[in-house]
Amino acid sequence: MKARFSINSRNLPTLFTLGLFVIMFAVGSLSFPGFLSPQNFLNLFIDNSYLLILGVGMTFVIISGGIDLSVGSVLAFSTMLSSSLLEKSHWDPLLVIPVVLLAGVALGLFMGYIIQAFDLPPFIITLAGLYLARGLCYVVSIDTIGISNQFWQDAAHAQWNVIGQNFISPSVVIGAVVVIAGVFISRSTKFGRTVYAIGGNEQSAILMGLPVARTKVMIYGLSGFCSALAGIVFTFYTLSGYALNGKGMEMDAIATVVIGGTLLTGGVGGVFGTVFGVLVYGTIQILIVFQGTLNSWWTRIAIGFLVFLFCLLQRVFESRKVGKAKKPEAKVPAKSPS
Amino acid sequence: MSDKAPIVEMRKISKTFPGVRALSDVDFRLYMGEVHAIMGQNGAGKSTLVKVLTGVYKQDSGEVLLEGKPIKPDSPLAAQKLGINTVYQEVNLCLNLSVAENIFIGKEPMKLGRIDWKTMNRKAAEVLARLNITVDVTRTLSSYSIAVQQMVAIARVLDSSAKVLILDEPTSSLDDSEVEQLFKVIRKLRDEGLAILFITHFLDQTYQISDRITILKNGDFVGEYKTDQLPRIELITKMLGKELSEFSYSTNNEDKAKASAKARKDISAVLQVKNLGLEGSIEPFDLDLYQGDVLGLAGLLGSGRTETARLLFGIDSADQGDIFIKGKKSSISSPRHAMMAGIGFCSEDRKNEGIFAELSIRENIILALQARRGVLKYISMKKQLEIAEDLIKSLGIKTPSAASEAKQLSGGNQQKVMLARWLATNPIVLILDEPTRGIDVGAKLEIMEQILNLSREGLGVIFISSEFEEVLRCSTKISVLKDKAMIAELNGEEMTESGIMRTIAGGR
Amino acid sequence: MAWWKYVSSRKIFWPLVALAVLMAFNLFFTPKFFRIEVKEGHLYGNVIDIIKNSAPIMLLAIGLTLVIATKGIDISVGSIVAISAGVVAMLLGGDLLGVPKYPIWIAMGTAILVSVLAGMWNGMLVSRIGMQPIIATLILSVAGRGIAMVTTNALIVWLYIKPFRIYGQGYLLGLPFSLYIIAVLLILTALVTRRTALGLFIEAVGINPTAARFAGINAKNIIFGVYAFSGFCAGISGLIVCSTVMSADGNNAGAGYELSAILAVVLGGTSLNGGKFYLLGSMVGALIVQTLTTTIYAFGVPPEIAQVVIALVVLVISLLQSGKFRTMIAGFFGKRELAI
Amino acid sequence: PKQWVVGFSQIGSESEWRTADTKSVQDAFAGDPTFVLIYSDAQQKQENQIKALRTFIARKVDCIVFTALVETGYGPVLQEAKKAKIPVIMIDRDVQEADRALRLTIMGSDFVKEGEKAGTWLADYLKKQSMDDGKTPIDIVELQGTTGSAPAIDRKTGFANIMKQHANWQLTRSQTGNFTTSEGKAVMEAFLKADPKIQVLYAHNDGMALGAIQAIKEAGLQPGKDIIVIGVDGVKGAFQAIVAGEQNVTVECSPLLGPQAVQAVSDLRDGKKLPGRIWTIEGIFDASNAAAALPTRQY
Ligand SMILES: Nc1ncnc2c1ncn2[C@@H]1O[C@H](COP(=O)(O)OP(=O)(O)OP(=O)(O)O)[C@@H](O)[C@H]1O
Ligand SMILES: Nc1ncnc2c1ncn2[C@@H]1O[C@H](COP(=O)(O)OP(=O)(O)OP(=O)(O)O)[C@@H](O)[C@H]1O
Ligand SMILES: [Mg+2]
Ligand SMILES: [Mg+2]
Repeated sequence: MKARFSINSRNLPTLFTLGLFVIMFAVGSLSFPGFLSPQNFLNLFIDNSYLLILGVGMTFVIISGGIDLSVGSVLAFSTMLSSSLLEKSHWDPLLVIPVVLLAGVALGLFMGYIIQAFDLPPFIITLAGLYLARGLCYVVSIDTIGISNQFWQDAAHAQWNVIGQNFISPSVVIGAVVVIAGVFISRSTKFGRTVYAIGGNEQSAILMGLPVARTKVMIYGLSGFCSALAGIVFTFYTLSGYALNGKGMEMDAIATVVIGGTLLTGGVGGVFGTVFGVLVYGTIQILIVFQGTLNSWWTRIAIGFLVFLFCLLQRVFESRKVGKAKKPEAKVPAKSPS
Repeated sequence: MSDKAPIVEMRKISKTFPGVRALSDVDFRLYMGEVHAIMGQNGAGKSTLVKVLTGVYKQDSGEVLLEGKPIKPDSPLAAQKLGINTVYQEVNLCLNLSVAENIFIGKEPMKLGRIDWKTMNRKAAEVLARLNITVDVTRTLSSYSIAVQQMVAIARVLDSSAKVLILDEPTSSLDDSEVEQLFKVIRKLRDEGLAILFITHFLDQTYQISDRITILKNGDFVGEYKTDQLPRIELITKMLGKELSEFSYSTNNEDKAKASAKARKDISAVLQVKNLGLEGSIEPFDLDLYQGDVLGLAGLLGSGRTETARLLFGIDSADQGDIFIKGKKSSISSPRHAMMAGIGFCSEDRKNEGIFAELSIRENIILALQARRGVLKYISMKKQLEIAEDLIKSLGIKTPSAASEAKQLSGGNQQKVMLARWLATNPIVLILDEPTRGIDVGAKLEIMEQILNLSREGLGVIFISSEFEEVLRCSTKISVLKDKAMIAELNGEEMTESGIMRTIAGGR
Repeated sequence: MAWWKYVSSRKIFWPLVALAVLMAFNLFFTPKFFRIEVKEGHLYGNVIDIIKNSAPIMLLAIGLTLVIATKGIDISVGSIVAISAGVVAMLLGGDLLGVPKYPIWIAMGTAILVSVLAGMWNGMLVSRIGMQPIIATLILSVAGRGIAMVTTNALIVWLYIKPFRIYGQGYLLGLPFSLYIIAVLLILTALVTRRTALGLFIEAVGINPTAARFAGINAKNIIFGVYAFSGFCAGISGLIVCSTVMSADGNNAGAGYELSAILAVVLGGTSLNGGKFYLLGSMVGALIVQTLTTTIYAFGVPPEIAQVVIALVVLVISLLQSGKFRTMIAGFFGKRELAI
Repeated sequence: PKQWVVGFSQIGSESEWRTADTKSVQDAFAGDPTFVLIYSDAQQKQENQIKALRTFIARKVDCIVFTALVETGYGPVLQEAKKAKIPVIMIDRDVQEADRALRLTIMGSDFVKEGEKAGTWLADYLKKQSMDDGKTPIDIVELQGTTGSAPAIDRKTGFANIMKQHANWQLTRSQTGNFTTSEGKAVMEAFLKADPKIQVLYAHNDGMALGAIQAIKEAGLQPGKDIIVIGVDGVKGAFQAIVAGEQNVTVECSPLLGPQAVQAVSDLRDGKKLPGRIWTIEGIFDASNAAAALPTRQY
């Protein structure tokens, strides 16, 4: 009983995020006709599956105390690479997918290796990665490349009905699989727990004899994998490769992770939180579209304001929680003299 | 035993840090089935020797043999794989993980390719139970005190099937009962054939547990001795390089201090506390501290001594009660307020709450004084150096220069830096939470001497230590805590070890 | 080799080496890169351009250095630049005859004031509400651009006020005027942080916030202060940006500057993990970033591969700064002195 | 007539031109009470735009007006619109060939043509000034828009088409100025130092041209005389520069598509058939006509 409660209390930030998401969705439903529909809810997943996948990779990076600014560019690069391989080189889709994923992993491992081996700040190395991947996009082509490949077309147009006439796309399924895998890796594998340990205290993790060097490199490899996969999902979404895709998307990914309750200082948070972070981010965007009269510039102010409001509420709830949780914490270490 | 080949042999190990020769040509041998203590002053090179053995540092010269074969571990992980398990001096765990994970991470029980959390939690509770600790192992480690954390660090290495066990000052924040429990386990492991390297500054403990002693002094190898053939006084002389009697400390002095403090009782109270408390942290208590008083807080692990200190220093804000400083009611709602009112506080958790690892020793020392004077009244570099060097000298901080980074100091010397920081501010009331943690015999006496000196000059001191003996020696009166409440105040004749124990056992 | 040990252990040494390497490349491969002429009474050449064009980044880097030293980050500076530029342009007005609507000093003062307020907003979110710096400043980096556009009615405001040119385009004693602004601000900042205890407090807060609080430092106020100061620097930067092109573009003014400025600070030796900070290093970092850009323009790197070139140069410079990398290289050539 | 809800998805507000376009559409629809306009700004992100379109469909709007950020990638969502029986009208930028069956019509300008217009104007001008003998090389530098963006690619292509007809025109340098004034200026500064005999500057938008003009002045040269300055868009600043003799020409790319869009949607509601392509009327402005047009410029 006790154990269950304490696990819950560790998940509280995530639950707050979920609660706030529900409130936001409810406000939208009450304010706008057509907002409260199953399809509108499912659209959140259809439209954000790539962000969800990026977010899962980014969650690991941030929990380890690092950051990966290259995700948007790597996503763009994999859209370029896959469209170019499909349309210009006419490769088989079943070959293209692994090659693109491998390219993403390789880029990630490369950055991870430099960060780890030379003790350099992830911010700078992944910023270089951001430029590098973006530059590679232009090297592939500065034009957009439309994808006419049948497999991709099918993936893009497929709609699977789930509740009545409401549908999801294959990307949603891919996103779901990634989330489940992410949750599993973070909670139930040695790799996942080492990521948390590194984020908690890297020096301690080394002294505890954990494979810190290897794990750190792998974290960026994993993020590279997620970025590449998100790129493929993105091409299912847009059926094209475009060098300017995903500009600034790294900030979206970071924001969703952090809104989901993961601390940028590392060690605290989780994949589930990121799912809700993505939902909140998506809902903010839908709300603004439904509102529909904001000028471009007011749109930005509104997004800023909603993020602010959300984070503020989150902080208020969190400080309440800390205040209340203090009691049991202080009592536990007490023990009788022997 | 000694006719067998040693399991670990370190030959002519040397290690230099910029400006410091931490080890020069040190030999060390460890046999199976023995507890081997390394003794030496702060900065003698004990931790460095351990870190060379476990691959944290690479020696400049010399070689390490394990079971006769040369080894070159390049990381703690590599050492662990060779069967060398270590508890390092500073608690090196991950506060964000659960207690159970801290014990098992890296060697989690697996089931069907996934971590078996249930088994892990159960086993963790079992291991801790062997050390007589009952805590909720699913909670994050950060919710427990330093003492519990130290027990967890020990539990982590007990669990495995190692050949060599290294414990670098594992007992520095444990109370007697915990230490006894730990020793029971250590003896059992020794009898099972493990080789155990044990570092402590407590002479009693050394004699209780160790079979053999290696003494280091200033990075030099002094000698290796059988414990039962080395009288205490000789050990101290060899460690310090001088007779203990050279120290000015004497009981006589102490009595005088106590007497004079009593005589001055009618003078002014520097700190008075009325009904101060915080729900869930510490129950309301009263407290009077007069000029020259040293108030010892005695209690068992987790009895609420640290909480009392935190409340007085404004780290936690009380939800009831008042604090009077020199008779004036003061609202202390933050450490800054407390400091401005003339209170100083040395935290027990020097790594997380005390030391600025990347700042120089000079900066570490003058920081609180500077904060007290305000941003604009910058202390000139000359003055800073003067203050810092004065304190470095008077506290005997071992460092090549005041400009070295604090993280380069040995653990005990870091502790002295924290004390120096508060001494520099010239406080009215000084709260010391385990100030002697990790400090060598010589320095310990010096520090207690300092405390008594200060109290003679009119400073009020609140002294927290897990060692009753220390508390008794320093204090003019003692408050006993139990289960987050102050249960009694002991004065004069009542101030004996058995008096404290009786109070704890009997009270409430 | 004692001098070598001394010199190479200075924090500023390796950034300077990186800058020198970039310059040396231009010396050999970019024709006329170092030619400096006198035109219209001032110096004229690529090197002067580098100084002039790095001015906005340098200013941002001064503020960011302090923010980063407290273990924070401010990604809203680019947007604050746009706000400041927008405010000053609107107050000066786009009169073709060059008559300002309000006196120039009022316009500039207001712009800086607004920027400081923006910085204080960030500071409040981080220090009082306890939001994570990157998210707290993300809010203003998104909303700030909107605010900039609201101020300019989303139009580009062109200015024709001659005296206002001086800040971004003017020269004094042959050198760009902005250089003097930076010098003054830099010296003031250095004085205030190093001749008072402020610098020490900032570093202490960045290294160990809990210990800083326990030592009686008012960490909250310090954190609040550095963000406000960062806003101040961004405000001045905005004035220079506006004056350089004599226009205010709410959309594009200062866009992406935050990354360049952070890059400059880190290349200059200040760690993103907070702690010790190096103002001069940040200035060298800003020069590195700008030299790289100017080199790409002057050398004629095609835009399609410019990004790859930037990436590789940043990687190489970072490696140069890594002690581990130097040790490795030194081991490679068997020279021990290289390693510190 | 019955009230119609129109969803308008704009690609962003990256430039003054784009803002004028947005404002024009918003104002035009606001002027007609039988329409309710729902506006969405995609902030230069295709994914945001697709989300917006999907949200419009969820909201069951009567008609969608939208500008495509890139040509490719809108197939699936347009298919959904079609399934929901919502007509789609494009403005300014079209979708790719394959998806054109999914939209009713496109109105707007042609970036390639703009590049060609700029080239043709240059040829005429050089002839008039008898600066081009067909043999002596003419040194041209180019300030490109954001690498990879449609206007940058097409305006470059259009201008290159004309250059091919003039063997002595040579593009000595070409670099991106990201459509911004400050980068335009910085790039031009570097160009001027590397190559002092630049004769012509072709900038993919007026903003960069205006920045470059300042760089030219700082180099002690006279923009408009020593170096011919060509811009695209026709923003007010460019008109002022032409009047001041510092810029030579701007090729208009009109953003004022609102009234035409309202007309098209009304026609649609009335059941009229729309033409497959609606061209906007755009001019080219140089010293001969800029002064007259300046007072009427709205943006
Ligand atoms: N990383 C380092 N950099 C520089 N000097 C160091 C470093 N680590 C230790 N030293 C120095 O080496 C000497 C030996 O330190 P060590 O930690 O081994 O002492 P110790 O015997 O464990 O002392 P204590 O009892 O205080 O823990 C000290 O003078 C210390 O300042
Ligand atoms: N508000 C708080 N925030 C963080 N940690 C706290 C807080 N209150 C108490 N603690 C920690 O919880 C621990 C429990 O205090 P405890 O009752 O063990 O003090 P103690 O009697 O001094 O015991 P010991 O010093 O032997 O650990 C303290 O060490 C303190 O560090
Ligand atoms: Mg030690
Ligand atoms: Mg304690």
